[in-house]
Amino acid sequence: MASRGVASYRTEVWSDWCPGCGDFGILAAMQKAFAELNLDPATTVVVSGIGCSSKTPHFLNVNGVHTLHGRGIAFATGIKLANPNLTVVINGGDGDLLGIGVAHFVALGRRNLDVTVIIHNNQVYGLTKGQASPTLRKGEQVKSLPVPNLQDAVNPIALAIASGYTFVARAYSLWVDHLKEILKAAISHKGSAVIDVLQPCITYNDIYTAEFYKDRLYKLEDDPEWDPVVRDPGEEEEKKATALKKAEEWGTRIPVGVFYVNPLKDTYEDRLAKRNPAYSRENPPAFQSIYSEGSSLVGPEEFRKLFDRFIVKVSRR
Amino acid sequence: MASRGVASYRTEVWSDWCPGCGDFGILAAMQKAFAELNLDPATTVVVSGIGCSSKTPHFLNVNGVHTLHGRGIAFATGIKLANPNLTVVINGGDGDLLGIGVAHFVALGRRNLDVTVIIHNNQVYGLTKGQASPTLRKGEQVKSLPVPNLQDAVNPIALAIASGYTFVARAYSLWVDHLKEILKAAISHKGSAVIDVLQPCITYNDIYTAEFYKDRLYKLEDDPEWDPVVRDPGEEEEKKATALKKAEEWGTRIPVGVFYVNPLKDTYEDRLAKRNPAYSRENPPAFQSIYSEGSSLVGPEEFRKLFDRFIVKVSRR
Amino acid sequence: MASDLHLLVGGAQGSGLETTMQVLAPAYASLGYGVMANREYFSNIVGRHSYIHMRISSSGEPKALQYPVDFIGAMDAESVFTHYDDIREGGFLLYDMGTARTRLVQIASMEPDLRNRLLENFKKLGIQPPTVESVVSYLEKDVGVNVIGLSFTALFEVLIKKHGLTRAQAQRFRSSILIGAIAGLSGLDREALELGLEKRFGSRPKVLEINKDFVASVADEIEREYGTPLKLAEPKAPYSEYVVASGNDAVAMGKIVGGVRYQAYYPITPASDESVLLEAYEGLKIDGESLGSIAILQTEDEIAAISSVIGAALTGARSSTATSGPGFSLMVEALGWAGKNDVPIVVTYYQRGGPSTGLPTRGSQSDLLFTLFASHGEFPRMILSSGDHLEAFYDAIEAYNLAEKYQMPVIHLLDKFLANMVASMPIPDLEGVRIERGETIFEAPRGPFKRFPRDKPIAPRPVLGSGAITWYTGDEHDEYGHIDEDPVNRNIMYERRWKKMEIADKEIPEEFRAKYYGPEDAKVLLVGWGSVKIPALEAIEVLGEEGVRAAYLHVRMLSPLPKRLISDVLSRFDPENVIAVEANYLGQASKLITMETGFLFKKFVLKWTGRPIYLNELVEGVLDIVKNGRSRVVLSYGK
Amino acid sequence: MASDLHLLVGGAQGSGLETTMQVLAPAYASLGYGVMANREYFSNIVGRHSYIHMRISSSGEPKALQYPVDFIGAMDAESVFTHYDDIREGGFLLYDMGTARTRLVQIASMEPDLRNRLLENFKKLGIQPPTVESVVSYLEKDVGVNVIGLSFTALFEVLIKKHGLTRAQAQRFRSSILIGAIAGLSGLDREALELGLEKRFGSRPKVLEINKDFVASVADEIEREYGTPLKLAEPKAPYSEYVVASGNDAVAMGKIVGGVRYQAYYPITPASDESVLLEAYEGLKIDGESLGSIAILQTEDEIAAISSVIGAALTGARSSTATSGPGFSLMVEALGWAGKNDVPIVVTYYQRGGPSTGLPTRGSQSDLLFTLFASHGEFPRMILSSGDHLEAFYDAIEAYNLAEKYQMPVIHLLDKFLANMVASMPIPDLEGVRIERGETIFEAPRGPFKRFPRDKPIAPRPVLGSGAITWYTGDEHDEYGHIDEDPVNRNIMYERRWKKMEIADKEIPEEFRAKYYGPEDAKVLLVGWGSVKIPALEAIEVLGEEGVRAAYLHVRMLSPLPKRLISDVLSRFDPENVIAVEANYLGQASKLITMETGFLFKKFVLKWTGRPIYLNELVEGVLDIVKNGRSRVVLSYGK
Ligand SMILES: Cc1ncc(C[n+]2csc(CCOP(=O)(O)OP(=O)(O)O)c2C)c(N)n1
Ligand SMILES: Cc1ncc(C[n+]2csc(CCOP(=O)(O)OP(=O)(O)O)c2C)c(N)n1
Ligand code: SF4
Ligand code: SF4
Ligand SMILES: [Mg+2]
Ligand SMILES: [Mg+2]
Repeated sequence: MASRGVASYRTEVWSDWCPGCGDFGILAAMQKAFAELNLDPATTVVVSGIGCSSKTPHFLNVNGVHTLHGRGIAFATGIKLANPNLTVVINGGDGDLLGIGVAHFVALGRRNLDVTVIIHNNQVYGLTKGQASPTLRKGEQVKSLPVPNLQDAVNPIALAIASGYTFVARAYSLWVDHLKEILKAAISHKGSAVIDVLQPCITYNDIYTAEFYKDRLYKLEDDPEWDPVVRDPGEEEEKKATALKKAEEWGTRIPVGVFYVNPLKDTYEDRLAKRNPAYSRENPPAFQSIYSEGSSLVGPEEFRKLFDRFIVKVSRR
Repeated sequence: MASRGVASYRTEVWSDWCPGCGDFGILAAMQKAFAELNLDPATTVVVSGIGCSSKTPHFLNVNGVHTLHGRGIAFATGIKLANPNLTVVINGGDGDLLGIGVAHFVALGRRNLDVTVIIHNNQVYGLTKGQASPTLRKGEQVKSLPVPNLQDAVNPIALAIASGYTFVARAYSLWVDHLKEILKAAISHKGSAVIDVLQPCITYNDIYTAEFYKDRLYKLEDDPEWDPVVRDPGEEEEKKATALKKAEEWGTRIPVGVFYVNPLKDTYEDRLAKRNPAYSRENPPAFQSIYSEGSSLVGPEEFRKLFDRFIVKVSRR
Repeated sequence: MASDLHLLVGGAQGSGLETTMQVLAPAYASLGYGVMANREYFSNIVGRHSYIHMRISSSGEPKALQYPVDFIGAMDAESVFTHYDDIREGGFLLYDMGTARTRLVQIASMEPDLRNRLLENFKKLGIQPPTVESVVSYLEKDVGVNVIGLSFTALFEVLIKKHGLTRAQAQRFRSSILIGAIAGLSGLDREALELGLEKRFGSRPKVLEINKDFVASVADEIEREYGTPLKLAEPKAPYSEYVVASGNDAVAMGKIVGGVRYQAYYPITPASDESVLLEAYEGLKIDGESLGSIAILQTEDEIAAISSVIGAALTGARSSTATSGPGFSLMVEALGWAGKNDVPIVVTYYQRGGPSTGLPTRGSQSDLLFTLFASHGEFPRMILSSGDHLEAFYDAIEAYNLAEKYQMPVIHLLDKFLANMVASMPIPDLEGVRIERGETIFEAPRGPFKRFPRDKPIAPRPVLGSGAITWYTGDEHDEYGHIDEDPVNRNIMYERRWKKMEIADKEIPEEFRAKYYGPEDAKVLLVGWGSVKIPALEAIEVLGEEGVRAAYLHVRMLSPLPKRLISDVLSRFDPENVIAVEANYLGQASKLITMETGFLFKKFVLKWTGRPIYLNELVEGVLDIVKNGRSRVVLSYGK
Repeated sequence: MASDLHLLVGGAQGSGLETTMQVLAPAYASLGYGVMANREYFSNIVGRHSYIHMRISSSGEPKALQYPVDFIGAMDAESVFTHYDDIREGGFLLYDMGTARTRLVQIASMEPDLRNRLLENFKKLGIQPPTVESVVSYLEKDVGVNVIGLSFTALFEVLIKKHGLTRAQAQRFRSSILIGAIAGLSGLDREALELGLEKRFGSRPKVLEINKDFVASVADEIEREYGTPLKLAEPKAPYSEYVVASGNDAVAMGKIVGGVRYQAYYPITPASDESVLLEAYEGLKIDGESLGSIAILQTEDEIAAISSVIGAALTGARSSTATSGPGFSLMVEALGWAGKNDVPIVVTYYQRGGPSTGLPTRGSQSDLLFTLFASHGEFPRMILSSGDHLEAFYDAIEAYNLAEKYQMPVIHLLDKFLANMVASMPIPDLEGVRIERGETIFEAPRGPFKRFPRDKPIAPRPVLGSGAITWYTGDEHDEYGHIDEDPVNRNIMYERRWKKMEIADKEIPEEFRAKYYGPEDAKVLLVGWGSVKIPALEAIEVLGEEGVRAAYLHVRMLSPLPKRLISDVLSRFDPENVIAVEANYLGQASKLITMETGFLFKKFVLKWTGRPIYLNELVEGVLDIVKNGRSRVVLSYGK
């Protein structure tokens, strides 16, 4: 198929984010990444939760499923399992994915389903007017909090690694091309990928501003020694430990880039296909025929065979 | 107050666990620990979720709140915050605390509220007849599964550390006295404590049996070098990393004991009291008087003062 | 010879009690008898009292359970104490003589309430001190029960010696003793008995062999000693085959026939057995060939279950979840999203005793109004409720059809009674089963697609991956599925959703949605839904025999409610003679009918102990109303 | 001079629109006028169209909003286009001349639906091409609107020069222009205006100072140019003080007066403003002294919020949460636990447009039946719904009282309309406020305690930490709160819970729960609940003037429903003249009344666009029914 331009991934829907919002950068990076990967819009599905960030699907000219607060991953799980041929990307806010939806976030890591999760990490609940999100640190008081935040921040990288994600990265929404590259790698990765995108909320977050990030961010890949990829099962723990340590760095210097990749672990789809060979990409559950001429594929004969254990023949004695 | 005997912490309710269930060991350890700490039954509250394990409160002669599946921590949070004078212990299954309830599990770590969580880790959903729980490993097929489990296990120790718990331990339900000691330390610890208790389910778990554990378990404290306690803020990351590494050990040798303790982090109650000095153990919200002689403490005068910003005096001009 | 045999077998949870049902049900069915069996158990894995209550009917149909029974088999002392008054005069009690000296007060597993009540009863009856022995002797002498004492230990010794078992192994054959005794007393054909044993133990030849031998020896022994006093009349067998299955099983089979391709669930009683059964069928294999594959996922919670089901439904897979009250309570937010987005999902909902955790292993019909209004905001949904096993099977299929045809969530409302009761039902009419997928489209023109055209309430539904590009959102949407807050569009889209309900109400025959059973000139009308059908159908017969001409109006579809038909039927009766029969407190279906028709119910027979409504108490309840003018009878039979 | 002034101020979300309301409301109130102001906005933070709709009434009472208005202040071009037909003949339009050339098709932030509709309208009206200029000129010439064009840029220049502001800073004074213009046209007393500005900017002296100067200069300028054509009649001021607050504020104040000691919440529109306000009051400080402390927790989700509230309530703290539909949908499981365990919790529920995410920043009354039946199983709960700000304040207190007296969850059902509308209300009667804690006990005898005695439906409730040892469980329980599955106990405990509802229904005066407004000999009856009260009370007056003698029955407590009073009132009217007025599709309260009384409603005035019911359309709707025989009128006024 001819390759598609970036423009073809845009819709006419007006992006109603605040001018200057970091979400624009994420959207742009997605469009670019989709174009460079030449994703078929018809077999690409962007799933989101609820929040400023979760409006993303409406601005992308691929299938969009804008779900419920915190439930993007859960919806996406059904989509991907029922039709593993679809390319599935999940967008959500930090509140969405790491607060109300954290149970699904952890569960996805345990499954290694082949989908990509993009966390719009702005440290606030944007769409509900700036309350503290789970990534805001203790003692911090962004603009609209009447009192300082008392809860410790969750570290998305650490949580992702503890949960079992096999591609874990951090990016910055204003570095669109860098994010785009990570996105491409994440989408191409076989397994659950997560990208923690630092995303300035210019309306409510007066702490983690573009100004704040400007001099602090650096790229992991600038260190030629940095190798986040597990190339041998024996390396797994070591690589995880290194990534976790890096993830703690949050001060004058903040790393972005790929923290951890494990291409060796089987995806959930693979596990399922191994257990049940009838499950396959060639004949995904969603597209299987279940009837012919109005009748079920399970007719009288099939019924008797399938449910033999329940059937009792009556014989008068 | 005179010290209370173990027997005084027992109720007459029949424990209807399967004979030989590991839960009996946990119950016994709790009774012993409560006795040795001489806890006042009237100010002690045991909160639980739903599951075999969550029946525990009925067998303990202290206040018992047997809540909903996965919600023990959430109920306990309100209890403790409204009356910080209460000693609060939470019992739940691995499904309860790490599956359906994992959002609360993570949130508690972020708060470091001064409560103790006991995970009855039997790798199955006992009370619903033996399905895989989040701690069952991939590929394993315990008794009542028709097909092998495809999801990776969550590591309670790693998740607890990633979430911010300040006391993290593992114990074995059949080593009652060892568990009791850990329990005492956990309850005495100021902050969120979690104990991952390996608990054989003799009815449904034919993999992780007492037989299985017998030759594998060893105590961390048997290594004289082992020191899980953070004694200086600078040590925190180091101690966490060591604990995480230990937590991965699950093969011919499985460690039990205290993995990580950080007594330096302030509890949620402390944080709250610091922000709002009117919040205190001396005058906990639950016991504050809110009225006198049927009238609110906020009378006409107090109303005018409190809500001054909303009040407008009418003056004809 | 009796036309029906009523049995009760009691013992400790985890002691193999279910085996009796699993062996006897197919055994009797293979002879053409109708079988119905219920299992009552605590929310407990091992140790609490449990029992199987069974009826074997020469009518050839599975019929309603009732008390007192003809035979009680007590595996332990607790069963004797618990059920001492459930047995009819002239009935049989089998017990283990090894328990004879056991005293009531020693039974730790018995709940204090029952123990205290029994202590009082036994005191009144002069049974002092209450031991198995004293109770048994009272039953024998004062009630006229035939008591059969066996030494279970002695029987186990035989097993140990003859088959080289350990004592622990031998103990597992406890239920075999009862099966043997029942087979003996009822003169059960030995081949049929072997068939029953094969159904149960076919995969374990060694156990099967021992059982065949052991059960037959007990049966022969008993028959020799007592004859066959419980022999049944020849069955009038209308069927040449039966499906012997629980409601959970029947629904799972229906789902498979209906083409389920995705099911997600979180374990919960009494729903998860259905999903676990589906798991075993994930490969849909017949003779090594696969008909397809069902993707089944055990999720982290019920929110994830329903959310993933919606996702799967968007891809075109027939998708469902199965749950019970607490699980459904967590699903209501997502239910609204499905309703808002015209997504065809099926929620199989097995009601248990509420509120909250309630009586988690007991039944109820207390969630109707909840399911009808669950989730914030207003959107249409369908509610189907099955009256018996066969209806449950068909409804499981129909639920998918309706969901896809009318593009809305369908709740298939069952209860623990049906879920766990095992019945013999005829092989369903599979030729008659239709699969209707409405406007579901698997190949669509490429590009953005108007999924929600203003002028088509039921519109083409290209699935994800079909070629079309579609958008979905929980916000109010425009025709493409994008967010739209415009008030004019809002009115159109809101009405568009409800229009589907109007269409459904016109198209789905009212005769399918409600059915009148009984004589046209009946004077008394019972109105019920769900598994009330089972005792109600027989109750109107019994009432007829008692001189009360009664009919039963069975409501199978609660939404859209067939209100014209219902109003018609109701208008033919004196309101004083219209009785709502429900397993709940509020009379929920009656309230719904009032809401829709204005007809105010005045008479109620209700039950909420978590035990099924038994034929005997239902008849008595109705008579109490009709003869004594009572307006509200609360039933409470059953341990 | 008019008795009422109707204003509308439009602009982009995030451009300081709220300031107009926050300044003008107290300003007018300080002169004795009644004020009511609504804010409409998209689910958006910056950029979408938003507006304040306000009424200032010389009656001294906050009165219903209506269209068309006397004055529109357009901060931007979009406001001109959007509201061009909301202004009365002879009314005033103020706009920014800088936008004159802006064309309709350039407004990216406008939803396509509206844009297309406007394009069509303007075409019909011959306004081609539609620009601000052409629309304004049409209004001036064809409608008779007085147009005031100002150059905002020029005004900003003044600010920049005079006060040394940057351009960006100057832009933030956009709303001040509108305030000034309104003050000018209505001849608002300048001291009152300053008071308004002080209320809003008191904490930022510099901004206050500039504003005082700038607003006054605009006001003077306008007054000089146009006089005071919108001058209001002298207020008949019955009050010497007002509380000027939103519904969210009123409820928060009520909670504080009511003694809230624990509130947990998860952010959600339109509920979280209440909790955020409470957070600011956590220290309850007066003159440096603290009255106590409120523990407020922002939780990880709504499940945790309500769960922790139940936990806190068990300790004796008055505990509540505040949420909206999606949040409540997640709370229903825990609600059942509270119901099962006699726990006094309060859920403040602000209804917004559903289903699902729906119209998250708009209002509705579509969750009544959901709240009534939410959660599996059956248990009693109370539902209070407030009709206006003052009721909301009192009900917030009463909710705690009822919860503790009757030991059950109380749902305080409000809506976004009330939540966000700002009104001037009198200082509540605090002497009249009673705190009643029922059987709550803080010091109890030590040891195990029978929390649920069979014979006392409302029993002593020793809190955790009181000395007593108590147990709670979601399972059916015995008197001590331990699990109990016994059928006899089950019946007793189930009835015991419902008995509380019977007692409540006897004790709580029906006159509190529903109120009849209007002439005794009315011919037409409107029946409504919640914020319908505001337009309905005035509508019956207007209808009276139109020759239709109408009355309004306001239902304040939906559970227990005061059915005797309601039936009484209904029986006095011809059913053809009884009209349900509700902001939903189903007529939910009317359905509830049918369910409880059998009275079938035939006439409806309904609205579900998410915008409030306006006085004018309500009156028209009723007339359409009464005069034209329509049975169902669907309202849709408002942008
Ligand atoms: C169940 C539920 N609770 C609350 C809300 C209200 N809500 C809407 S957006 C949002 C938070 C958004 O924060 P985040 O996920 O961080 O996304 P952001 O807006 O910052 O991109 C909340 C709480 C909701 N829609 N549903
Ligand atoms: C919302 C909800 N979903 C499901 C259930 C059913 N349920 C009861 S116990 C249980 C699992 C128990 O497993 P676990 O938490 O590991 O405890 P265990 O029984 O193993 O001690 C489940 C799923 C429930 N009670 N509530
Ligand atoms: S509120 Fe923050 S996150 Fe939301 S659109 Fe505005 S800048 Fe972006
Ligand atoms: S099922 Fe397992 S966990 Fe539950 S009581 Fe029995 S042995 Fe214990
Ligand atoms: Mg955010
Ligand atoms: Mg478990």
